[in-house]
Amino acid sequence: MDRDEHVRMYREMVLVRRMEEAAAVLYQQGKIGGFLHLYIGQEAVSTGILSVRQPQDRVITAYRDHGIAVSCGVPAQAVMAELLGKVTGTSKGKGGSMHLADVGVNFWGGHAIVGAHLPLAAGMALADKYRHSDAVTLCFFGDGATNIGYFHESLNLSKVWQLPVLWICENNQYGMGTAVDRASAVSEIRQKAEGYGMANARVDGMNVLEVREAAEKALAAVRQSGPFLLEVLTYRFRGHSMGDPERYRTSDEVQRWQQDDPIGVYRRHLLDHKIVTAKALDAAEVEAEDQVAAAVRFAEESPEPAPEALVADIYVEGPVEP
Amino acid sequence: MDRDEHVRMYREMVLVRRMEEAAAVLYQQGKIGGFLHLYIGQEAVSTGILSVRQPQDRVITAYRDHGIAVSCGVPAQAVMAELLGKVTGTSKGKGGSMHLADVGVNFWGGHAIVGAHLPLAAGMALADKYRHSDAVTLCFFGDGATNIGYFHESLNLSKVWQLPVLWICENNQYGMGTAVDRASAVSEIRQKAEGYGMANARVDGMNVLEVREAAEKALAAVRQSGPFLLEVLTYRFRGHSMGDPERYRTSDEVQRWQQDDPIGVYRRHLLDHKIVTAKALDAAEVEAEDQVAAAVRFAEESPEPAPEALVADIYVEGPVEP
Amino acid sequence: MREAISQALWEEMERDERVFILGEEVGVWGGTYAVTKGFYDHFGPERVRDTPIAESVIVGAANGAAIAGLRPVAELMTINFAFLAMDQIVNHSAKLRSMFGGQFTVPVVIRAVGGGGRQLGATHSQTPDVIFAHFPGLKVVAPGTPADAKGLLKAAIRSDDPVMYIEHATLYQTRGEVPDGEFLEPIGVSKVQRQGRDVTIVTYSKMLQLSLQAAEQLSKGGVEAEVVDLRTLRPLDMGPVLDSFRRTNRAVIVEEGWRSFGVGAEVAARIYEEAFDYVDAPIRRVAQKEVPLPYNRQLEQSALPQVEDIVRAVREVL
Amino acid sequence: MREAISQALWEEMERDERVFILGEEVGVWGGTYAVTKGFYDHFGPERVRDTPIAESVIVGAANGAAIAGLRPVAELMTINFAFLAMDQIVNHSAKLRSMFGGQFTVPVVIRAVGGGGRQLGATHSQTPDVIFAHFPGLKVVAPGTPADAKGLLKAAIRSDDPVMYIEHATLYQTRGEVPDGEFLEPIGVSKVQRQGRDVTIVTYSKMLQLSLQAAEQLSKGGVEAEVVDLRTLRPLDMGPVLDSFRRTNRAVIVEEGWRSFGVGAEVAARIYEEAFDYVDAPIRRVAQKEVPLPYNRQLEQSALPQVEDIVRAVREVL
Ligand SMILES: Cc1ncc(C[n+]2csc(CCOP(=O)(O)OP(=O)(O)O)c2C)c(N)n1
Ligand SMILES: Cc1ncc(C[n+]2csc(CCOP(=O)(O)OP(=O)(O)O)c2C)c(N)n1
Ligand SMILES: [Mg+2]
Ligand SMILES: [Mg+2]
Repeated sequence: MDRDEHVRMYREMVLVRRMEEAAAVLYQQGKIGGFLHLYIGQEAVSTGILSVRQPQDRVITAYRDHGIAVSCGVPAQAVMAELLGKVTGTSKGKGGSMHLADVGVNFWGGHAIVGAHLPLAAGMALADKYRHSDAVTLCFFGDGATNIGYFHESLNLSKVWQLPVLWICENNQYGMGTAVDRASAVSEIRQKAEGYGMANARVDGMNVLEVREAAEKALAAVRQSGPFLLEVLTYRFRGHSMGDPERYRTSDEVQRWQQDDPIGVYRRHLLDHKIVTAKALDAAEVEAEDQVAAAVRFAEESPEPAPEALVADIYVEGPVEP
Repeated sequence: MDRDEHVRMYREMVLVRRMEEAAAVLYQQGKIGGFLHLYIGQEAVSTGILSVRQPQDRVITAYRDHGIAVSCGVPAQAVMAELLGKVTGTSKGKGGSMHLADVGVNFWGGHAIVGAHLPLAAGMALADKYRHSDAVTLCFFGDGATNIGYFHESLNLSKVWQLPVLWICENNQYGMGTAVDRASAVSEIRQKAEGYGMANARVDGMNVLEVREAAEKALAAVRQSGPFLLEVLTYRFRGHSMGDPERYRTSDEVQRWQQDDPIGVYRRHLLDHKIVTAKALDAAEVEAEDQVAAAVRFAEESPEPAPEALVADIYVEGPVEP
Repeated sequence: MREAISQALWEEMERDERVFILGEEVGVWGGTYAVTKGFYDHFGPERVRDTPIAESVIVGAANGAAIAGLRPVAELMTINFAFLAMDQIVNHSAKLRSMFGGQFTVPVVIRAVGGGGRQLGATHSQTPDVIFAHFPGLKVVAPGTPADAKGLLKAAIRSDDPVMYIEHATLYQTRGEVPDGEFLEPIGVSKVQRQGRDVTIVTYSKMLQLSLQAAEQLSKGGVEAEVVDLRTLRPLDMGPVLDSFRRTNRAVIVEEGWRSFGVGAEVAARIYEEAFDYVDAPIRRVAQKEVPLPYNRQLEQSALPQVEDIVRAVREVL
Repeated sequence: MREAISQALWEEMERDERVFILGEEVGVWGGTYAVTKGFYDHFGPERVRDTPIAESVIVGAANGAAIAGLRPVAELMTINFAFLAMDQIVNHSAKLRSMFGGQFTVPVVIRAVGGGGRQLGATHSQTPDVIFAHFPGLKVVAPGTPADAKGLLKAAIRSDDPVMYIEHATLYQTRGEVPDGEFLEPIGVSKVQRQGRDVTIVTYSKMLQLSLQAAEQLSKGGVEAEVVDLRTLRPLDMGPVLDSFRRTNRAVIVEEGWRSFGVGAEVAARIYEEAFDYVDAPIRRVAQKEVPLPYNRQLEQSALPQVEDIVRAVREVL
């Protein structure tokens, strides 16, 4: 792995972090509405995993989708514009934070119903297999999502039909305010794979290089022999969404995890091993910050959707009003 | 286990067998409508397991419910009357074959939506635990039902909440025409329990004494330490329901299994070990046959529900038509 | 009608490699209602896929395959099981396209057979068509004749929009002319299935057959009923209904499902809204009694709309 | 209104040991909308149960506990997730009792909050109340004032029938007199919330508030609207609606959900059926545009019924 790739990954993680910090501010200012689920603390997961996916591989996730969108190659400005509900957003302002998508880079969203995108992932993988493509579908979901029926039906089907899906559980310890052990019969999510005789692994999600390595192995396994469940241990530093009272955890706990801030961990690693100079990393940070500033400007200056947009893109054929 | 209990169990299995043979005839005569799912071949499961349940233990199953109803103590005549849609039936003729129930003997049905009664079982067990009763809920379901979301959500919840449920999978090798391996990621259903860290076992369902012993252990385990998944290997000798073309299996396969007919196996065992005399067993068979004949007579002579029954028992309070 | 549906599926699979079928017992068994009999042997296990009993992943995987460019036909063994896939149908099939600003299409067909009258009990005898028609983003089709069954299914499979295609279990035996080969009927177009000057009967699916029988009976008494078949519930084509009503000034709406919040309510409301000055008598609705259907044959039949109920309702509006 | 609902739950749990709450985030978090804040500490984890994210077992376990003699209040975080529990709601809560010949009751309450207008996007902004009201066996309640919210919830919890209790997310802030302590409102009884002689506005839930505002505006112009609040969708009490209509001879029906196959259709059809001779003008419906709600604020608002839409509709029927 060469130096430039390290810098690129570091820049990407900082970009996601700064972009979401900016989003939080815009939310407080009332410029972003609805729900806003920040990825802050989990950046190593999307960056590490997506640094090794192939262009033909499809990606799909839940509503906590900003980081994954950016790691898929969605421009920060298109993300920011969507958050502001502008016509220049990834979904023309119709989807919002929870529904980013850009099929141009094979990012299929951004889905707000917990677990509902797992069957979609199975179906996309089925389509690729049907066409004898070697593409893999990477499906991200949370620990809380593993307790819903969709998880069971999708993992079982993917194994029975040998579908090329990499199931990725971002175990950030909580589903909203519910700790894993209060909602799941097993503490290790990867153990659920055993009920399907499915290959699986568990990795530290605060270390981007370990995540990357685990993803590389897992993707190879999927291309070779079918579905795989990868559990990534991570943590969200912010509330579940904006305005979370956070009664379910202590600030001590949060601070303990923040010592493993994936960006800090990575920076230390790159410096300690003299892989990249501090100067280069600082430059990357400045670049990222400029990108965010530009993205915010772009989003703010972009136009609102026209009133007619209300009835657009619903049906391909025929009227909207019956 | 004393001789009388052996005779009782043998009689019960023969009763279920003859009762369903009679039902098949009545179906051909058009006296029974809708679907009719016969239990023939699986009698050792209900008789073996329910021979060791306590009166306070609740029982619930799917639509293949005739044998389980009888083993719970529902009179054959009430079953037969329900099959004929008579007001003297377990459900006043409103439920039919798939919806037998008699809460008087703690038999809670008879449910036609695959998997949907598993959450009901979890809820009943929750109610018992809530009231500090030591009752266990015995929930029967098929192999096909283990692939639906309900199975996952219910087993997970039962483990997280330590609910007193004995989950019993009657693995009769097929869900309609779909062999276990064509629908389930694992061939051994009991393996699914590992995804929930749940105690489990697998037993030969053609041998009523082995089933009984396994059930005794499993029930003790539930009362002691929470939910348990018991897989019972069995086979249905008849089609899924009346009028099944049976394209999915060979008659050889069926015949091979019929050599292990649970009634034949039990009879040989009782005779070989001189536990019961042939005379006593024959007498039991005659008794069973008389009971079935009486049940059919009772059902045929029972009245149809009155027209007003249509709007009865829907709401406790208030009108039916809005 | 079974053959008509079967033919449409077969022809579309022959025509378009991207079309495939998934569902419970569609393959080896040949379809619980024998609609896909012979398909598994001819098209093979890749294109005729037996699934586990897991409705939400059946429809969900179909949605996923559809956005990825295939044209899945998902079969729900009965519409009663659609409730287990409800989230995929109304939150995903119906919304995926618009929610992402039209980046992709969702060309999925969800086949589901419904209807009462076979003593299957409360959970297995429903006709809940109306609740699916309530959701914008979906198209809901429910043919009442073999020809329409074929033409509409072919159109549904070729449509780039998600289509819920509702069959009726007691119509499979219905006979009727079916043009073979290339024959399509447009989705969203109602059709006059019988002409008459005295009263307009608006109906669809199984109730079309009963309505036609009622019309024949009435005709003996000199009353000529015009029977308009909606065929599609969403988008709802009121044109032919209103044209007919403006001539007859009287209407009876017939559906198999429950009356309250049913199809008839919408159709009646629309007639009053759009042809108020032509109304000579209160519009009547014939529908199912407001009860979960019981198993007992007499009780079940007493809850379902019968030909006599239609005849009586027509007499009331005359 | 939040306090009213909270109070009702609290009082009923104090009154009856068998009443308990289960749902996502009802405990430690205190309820996503803070309705059960403080309950976990006071009643403890046995009676205020945080569940996994698994709607179908939440409602299913509630059904099971109900037939076994408890009185569960299952909370669905939003009504949009009720689609994942659809089978338990319409096939089990609604049918278990009659299907088994009345051997047991199903005293379950399913609380679900719905409504649009908060920029939550297509899947999280729905008002699908009507589809639940379509199913016999269920009772469906949707209060529009704090007092009714309390009285109806207490009645729902004490009812031996399954009740779907629908709240509106943007009503929680609504203030209003709430009798404390023992105060019940009957399920299945509509109520005149404002008297007027010129036109009848029929509505419920959030739209009651907008309708009352519209009535105030109209009153300035000398038009006195009577506002009838359905409060319960099943069983639907048309009495007060018809009494009012027979005096005003004009009606506008206002609902937040989509127009097609909505609540307004049924109410309009019933008025025409039962008060045909009193109709002076076509009844108008005000409802949501037929689109999945978009995230963008202006677009979303343009799809939702506004006070001006109600005022305009009233002017049209006068
Ligand atoms: C079916 C469904 N139920 C409930 C919700 C509300 N909800 C949104 S996010 C969430 C928690 C999900 O937790 P997890 O899967 O761990 O993902 P995380 O938020 O931790 O990334 C819940 C309950 C929903 N969106 N969909
Ligand atoms: C949710 C649902 N999907 C489909 C069906 C149709 N169906 C009835 S029984 C059955 C097979 C069930 O197989 P299994 O669980 O193994 O039970 P068995 O019939 O073998 O006893 C199917 C698919 C149903 N009743 N409910
Ligand atoms: Mg989580
Ligand atoms: Mg089976």
